[in-house]
Amino acid sequence: MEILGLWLAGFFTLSLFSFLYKDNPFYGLAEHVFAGLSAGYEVGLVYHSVILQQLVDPISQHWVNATAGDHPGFHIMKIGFLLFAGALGVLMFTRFFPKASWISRYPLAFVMGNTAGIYLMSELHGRLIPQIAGTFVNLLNPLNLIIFFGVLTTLIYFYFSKEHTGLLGGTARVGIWFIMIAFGAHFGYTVMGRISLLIGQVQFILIDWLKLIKPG
Amino acid sequence: MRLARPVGLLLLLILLLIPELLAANGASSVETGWFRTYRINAVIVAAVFSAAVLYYTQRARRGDKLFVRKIAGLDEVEDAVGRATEMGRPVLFIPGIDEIDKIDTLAGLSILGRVALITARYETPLYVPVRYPMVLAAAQEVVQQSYITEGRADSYNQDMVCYVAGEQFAYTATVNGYMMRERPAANIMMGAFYAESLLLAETGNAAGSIQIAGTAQPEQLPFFIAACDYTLMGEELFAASAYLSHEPLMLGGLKGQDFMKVLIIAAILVGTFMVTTHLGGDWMRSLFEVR
Amino acid sequence: MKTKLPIAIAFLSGLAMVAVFILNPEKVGDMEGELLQWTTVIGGFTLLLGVVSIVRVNWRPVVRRETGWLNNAALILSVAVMAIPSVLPVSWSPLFGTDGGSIYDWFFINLSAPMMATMFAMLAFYVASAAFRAFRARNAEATLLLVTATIVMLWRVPVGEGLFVAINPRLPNLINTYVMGGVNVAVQRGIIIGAALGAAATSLRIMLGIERTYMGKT
Amino acid sequence: MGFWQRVSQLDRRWIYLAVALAVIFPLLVPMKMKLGITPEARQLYEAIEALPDSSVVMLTFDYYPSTVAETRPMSIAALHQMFRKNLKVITMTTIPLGGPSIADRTMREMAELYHKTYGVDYVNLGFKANYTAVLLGMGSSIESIYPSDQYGTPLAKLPLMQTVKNYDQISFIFIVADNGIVDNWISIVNAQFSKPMGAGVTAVMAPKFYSYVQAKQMTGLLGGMKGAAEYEMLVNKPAMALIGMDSQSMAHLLIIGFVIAGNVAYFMTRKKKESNG
Repeated sequence: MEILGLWLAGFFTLSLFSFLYKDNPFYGLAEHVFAGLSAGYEVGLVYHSVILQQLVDPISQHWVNATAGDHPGFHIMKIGFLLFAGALGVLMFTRFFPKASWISRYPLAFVMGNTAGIYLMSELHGRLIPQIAGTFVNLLNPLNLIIFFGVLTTLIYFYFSKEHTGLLGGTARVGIWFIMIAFGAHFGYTVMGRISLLIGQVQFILIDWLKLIKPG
Repeated sequence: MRLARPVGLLLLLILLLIPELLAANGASSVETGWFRTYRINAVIVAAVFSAAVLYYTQRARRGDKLFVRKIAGLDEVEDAVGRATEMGRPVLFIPGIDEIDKIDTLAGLSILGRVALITARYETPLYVPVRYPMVLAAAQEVVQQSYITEGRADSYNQDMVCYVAGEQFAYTATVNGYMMRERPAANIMMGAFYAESLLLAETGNAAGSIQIAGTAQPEQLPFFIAACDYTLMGEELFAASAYLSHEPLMLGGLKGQDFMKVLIIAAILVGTFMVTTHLGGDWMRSLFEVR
Repeated sequence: MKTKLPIAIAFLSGLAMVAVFILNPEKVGDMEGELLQWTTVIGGFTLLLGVVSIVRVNWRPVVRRETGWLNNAALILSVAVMAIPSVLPVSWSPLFGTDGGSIYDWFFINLSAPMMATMFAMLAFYVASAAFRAFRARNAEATLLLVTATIVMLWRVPVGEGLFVAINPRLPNLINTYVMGGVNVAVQRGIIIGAALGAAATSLRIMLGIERTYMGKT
Repeated sequence: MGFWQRVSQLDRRWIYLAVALAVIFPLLVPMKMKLGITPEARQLYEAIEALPDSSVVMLTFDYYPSTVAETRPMSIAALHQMFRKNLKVITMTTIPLGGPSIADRTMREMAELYHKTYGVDYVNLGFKANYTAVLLGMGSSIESIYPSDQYGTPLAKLPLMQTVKNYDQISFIFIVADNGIVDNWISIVNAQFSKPMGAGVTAVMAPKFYSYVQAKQMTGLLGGMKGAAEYEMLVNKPAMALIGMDSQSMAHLLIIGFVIAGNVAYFMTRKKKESNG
């Protein structure tokens, strides 16, 4: 089984790499198998971590507690909530029937509204405010000076209400310079990790699979 | 007018909260009341921001002209779809690869709504591969509505939007295969992207497609900039839907953002001055403490 | 019913999250966790839509024997071998379920994992070709991009680091402090501040029903 | 078409081929380029060297199979040092899929090499969901979080676990991770239980964590394949990462070469266009 696994891994690795030359039947097969496995992977993951862990198990747990007479009202209420959530989930299945598919907008609207509500506060609270406070720096230090001007000019670059001309245009232009330096640095920095991963895959082919090189 | 009630309710709620919060502030370190008073700073920021957005939306409703500068890239969306029509090739739209509970995805979906209007008008084939089932449901709804709005309900086909694979790189492998086989004339990628950004963008470039990308993930922007024709950076992604809609009402949010930006710049100038001169810098920082 | 009610639901469920943010959990309980759990559960059910979508899209070519139908058949088969054993109870056989030693785990370790690693590794090639094509000194902006990228790439490998140390022993440290810790941090911060505002504005538009492409109004 | 124009429009597949060769060639013919050791790596090495004989250390496998190229060599090099120094090793993972298999395979291979006995010299706890609860809970009792080990054996039956009840009996925590879990190790375990710890992380993550070392919240740091190679040199067991470093240098130089060639071609062809037009 281990040998079979190794050869399958090797075969599919090469098939995916072959895409670099051009699209070909091997890549087509690998791509479809990969997508299928990953959809199946989601099924296992969601079944265990969502349907069982978040719905079935809590319901049965609350049921046990309720029948044991430990605050039955509370546990029955919890079961009610969970069943309601499950029912909202089931409403998504109306999408299978074109005539009734508009009903799925209810759970969808719930999720979207929820997301919007979370982000409205969490973006301002968790990201905006701390980042502003982080920019209150002592300017008598070259590093802080860079941060100060970098943040201000980047912000000005994103100002939409005025055409970028005159002083505003000049500052926005400095902003785009800052942005380009940062992006270049990030690009160059990421190259290392990407190459390492390629080295890892080549080592897998040459050392683990084909045993062409002995390590050490 | 339809907005007035929910908006009023929201404002009322926030306004009612403020005195309550102020009164309780500083009472003790352990919260015993109904509110997390230590979050007063976030509530105030949210209230000011909401008020600014509503003010500008109201002005737009009254018919005031709100100026918004050109956003490079967005003007190209229509041209790109037009080019696809001439070439008889499809348009590929990727609403990011994150779940629907990521705000970037919602921004991507609303841009999809505008793009689908254009493809419906020109009868250009549209293909939207998605990575999460919930995004699938929402994207199908969005595209279908756009086709109905343009009076082309019969050209809409449910499989224009399809679920591809749950795993990040399995998704990428499939979409890359599609790009090389079908050679879409335009790839529009709007939403949350991660390590796969460059895999998608380079393949699209090799396939000869016009590429317009937008993401708020700062780490992925350098790769989109290197491989795409136009890139929307950060905030521009969220501005895109409003900008593309040509609806003055939608611009209210954008103006509200700019209003906040002016306040933020002012706060940074004041805060930095106070820290540098040691005149109440710590106090200023404490105002922005979050828990 | 079809449009107004969803908008009301979106507004109320959004408002609930805003309220939870301000309310003291000691008093109201973990409402946040409760609502998030609902979202997770809805998402769990929705997976069936995804599976039906992927199977339907691939089923058609198989039935009609379109070119490449074998690939589509392989995809459907792959879904089945991974999904079916994973939902059967472990008590029937250790091959079921998702634990170590299961069929699910075997396919993940031997097929999915190496394929993920391969796709990830392909980035190395794409990084090279993107750098070659895009890093041309067309104007001031592009030049800054290409010069910093090159310097940082050199700094990250022993040869380049040695070169920098030969010029000035403090040079590698200066790059880390001022480029990575200075310019990079500043720009990320500027982008994050803007993006946070944009995200909050989008949230507001959705909650208020100004943005509702997804529920029947563009 | 002139030479420079041809260079300027080089088919991307030549670039791919060159990258592949730049990576493969040094693997076949090692060049053994010199490698400096960063103070952060040395600090980590020395912290573990300074532990008394038979101390208990924890080694985590917090990484997915897709980043093993950078992370697994770190685990192996660390195990060389730990087993050679006769330290007792407890391992665990916060990664549900792949994590347990990698931990199991790596531990078995290394234990065989140093003739170590399972349960006495090392224990593999495996994976438990909800990492915040896991990291916090092990502070009071490891057994409450992990009633049994990766293989289903109750902890009560493992000799090593008779002396180790919680973080108090663990001298050092060595985290190897490819994700943000390192933040939680620091904010929960270092901050609340003041355990000394060091980490090996991927290259992309590394710059963020330098600040933790400077703030003394972390004793030492390994960044990416280069960090792994440094550690292999420190424990004097050259292996995969060190072999890979030649390829790494070659690939970087190659990409830089392409960028330069691209720019020369760009200016040559532009000049030509200008003089023609």
